[in-house]
Amino acid sequence: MSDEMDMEEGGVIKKFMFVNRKAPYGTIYALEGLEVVLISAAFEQDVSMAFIDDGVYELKKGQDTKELGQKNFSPTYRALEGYDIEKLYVERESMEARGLTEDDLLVDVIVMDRAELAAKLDEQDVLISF
Amino acid sequence: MSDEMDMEEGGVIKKFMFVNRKAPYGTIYALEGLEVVLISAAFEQDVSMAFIDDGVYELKKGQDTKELGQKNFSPTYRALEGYDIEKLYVERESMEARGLTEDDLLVDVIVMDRAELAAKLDEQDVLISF
Amino acid sequence: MLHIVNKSPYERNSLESCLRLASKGSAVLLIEDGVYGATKGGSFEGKVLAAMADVKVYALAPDLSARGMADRVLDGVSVVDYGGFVDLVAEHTNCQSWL
Amino acid sequence: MLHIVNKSPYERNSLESCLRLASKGSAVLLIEDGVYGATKGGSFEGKVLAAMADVKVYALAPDLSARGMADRVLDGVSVVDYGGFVDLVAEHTNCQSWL
Amino acid sequence: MKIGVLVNEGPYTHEASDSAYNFVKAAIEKGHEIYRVFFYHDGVNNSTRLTEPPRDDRNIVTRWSELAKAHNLDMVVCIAAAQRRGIMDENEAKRQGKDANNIAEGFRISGLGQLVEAGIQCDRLVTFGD
Amino acid sequence: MKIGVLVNEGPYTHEASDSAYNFVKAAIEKGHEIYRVFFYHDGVNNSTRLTEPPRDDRNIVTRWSELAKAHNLDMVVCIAAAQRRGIMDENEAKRQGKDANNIAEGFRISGLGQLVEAGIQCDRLVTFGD
Repeated sequence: MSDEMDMEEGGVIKKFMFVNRKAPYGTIYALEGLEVVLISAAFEQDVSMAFIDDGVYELKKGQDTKELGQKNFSPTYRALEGYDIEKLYVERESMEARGLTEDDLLVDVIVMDRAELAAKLDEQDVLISF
Repeated sequence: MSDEMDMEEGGVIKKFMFVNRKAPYGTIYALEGLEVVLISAAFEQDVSMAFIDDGVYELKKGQDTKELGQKNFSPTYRALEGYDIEKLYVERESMEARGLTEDDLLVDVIVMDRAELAAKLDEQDVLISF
Repeated sequence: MLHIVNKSPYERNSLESCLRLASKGSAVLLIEDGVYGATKGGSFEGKVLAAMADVKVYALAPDLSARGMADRVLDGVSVVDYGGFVDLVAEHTNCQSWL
Repeated sequence: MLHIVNKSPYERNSLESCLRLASKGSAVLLIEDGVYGATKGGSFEGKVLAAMADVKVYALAPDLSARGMADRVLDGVSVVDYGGFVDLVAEHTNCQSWL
Repeated sequence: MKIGVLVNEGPYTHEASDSAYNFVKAAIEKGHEIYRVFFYHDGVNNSTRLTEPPRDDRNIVTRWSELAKAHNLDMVVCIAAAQRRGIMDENEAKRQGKDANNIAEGFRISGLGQLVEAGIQCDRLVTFGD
Repeated sequence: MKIGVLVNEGPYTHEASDSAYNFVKAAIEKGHEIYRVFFYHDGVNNSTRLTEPPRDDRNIVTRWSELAKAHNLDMVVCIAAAQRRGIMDENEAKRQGKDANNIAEGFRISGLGQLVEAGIQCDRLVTFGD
């Protein structure tokens, strides 16, 4: 990946993609994954997130964890824009297999079919998967 | 399940089934599951094991963990007979979906189709799943 | 018998295996990520609807709400809280968690 | 790109998702319980064989041996050791683990 | 009714410990007796007093300790699983030559036999895991 | 080549830590530089010195410590993940008012930024998890 780096202000800018494939609350990966994404914003890299498989459930509107007793971290996805993390790619096939549409998601996303998303994965320098 | 208990020598004898659904080595569940099974032998209960889904891989002949650096615990399944644990039920559908036959297994088992095994599950007092 | 499934049917094979091995008249309780199996519109819906001819399906309310899925539960699925979970355990002579 | 899959295709959806999203010319390395995806005779075999028209499939030898599956690797799958794993990482510009 | 509970995963990473806690609380409220909560596999990691979760999140370990105190719960941590994962009480630490221990209040370390015994004594055994 | 490694699961329960260890050893033998091994999620549980596995099994924690010593590896444990799971060094224990610490030799606790920085600095980042 070192061949494809851009340089700016003397620093390296790499394409980081955080790949989310797990549903929220059943495991901690979605939450702790978000923590890495937020930290990455401080490094001025070219950051994107992909939501594949059950990862699309992370973005479902209307999450209410009061009865469960865990913290509802879904509002954080809406805060990502403030960190200049705006490239949220959702795989169309994953969304449709779960009966979800863009209207079900709590934040604006870029919906891509599998071929488009596959191309996006290919062009990354660093992929971190949760 | 208290309705169905047998009594013998003043003690309770319950039907315990240990349900194995995980492949060996990728996770510790098969190994630590076996540890419970061995301990259970000391309690003189009516113990059986079921191998369903990737659990059937636990019984595959020819396991060799030298290069991997983990302990090969597959000989333990052969030692179960010495603990009077002889009811090892394997689901035929799980075995066949993985391209395995009884000849591939390192110990004698009772192969059952899904309906027979479902009936066996139903008659247990205690089911512990790994 | 009570079967408990805690994984999404889109991620793992546990609900499928449970339905394959649940006898007629059994109860299946979906908890944690398992509750996605009780929801409408996904590609697993047909399998659950077909299974409901033979087994009674329950889903845990706090897990549905946490995931924003409380309003899209399949018709015929009974939604229970933790107290209902306890009652299901008590009512059935044995239970199996499909881990 | 190198895709790494560590779960059995019979238990989880990760190999299926990987194959769906791997571009033509990618490499797919099967490790840990993922090596079952590289073996003959199972119901997933057809999907892997079909995928091998577009991607190159590798499987990790120590994980195959541990599971007693070293002698039933699909034709066309390349078996590598940990050194080969390192080489695959080095040869491809990026890698993704399908956890 | 006499109920036993088996917890197979650690705190935070999987929902298992949350589900078990909520189940145990509800069972007590319904008037059932919780005969024992047994922690196996990574479940032993619920018993370390060294956790310090974020202030806006639940404290899973102390929540178990408090529930045990309030209702005189028997919370047993499997010794073999605990040794593999670094859970020690004062006695075990001494016996193993360790310079520290980390077990939290309300948990006791004991053998796997306590799980089988719970299966025998209880009317129901409910497992929570991955 | 400069390689970073991310370990997301604890010792014994998942093979991730074994795979990462074997990969790191092979990479060093091939002449690559391991820039950093970062432990996240349950991966932080690899760093407790309180484990005491059976004598006939590998000791995952000390194996990492020894590899780090022999090759001057930078092994970083995520502080936020460590706090959730009860991994403490002397400083952290003092800061949090804990009466014990459990970190093993060769590991240091630091922030998530160290993971992102490894992604920037390394030619490759390889993730091992569940």
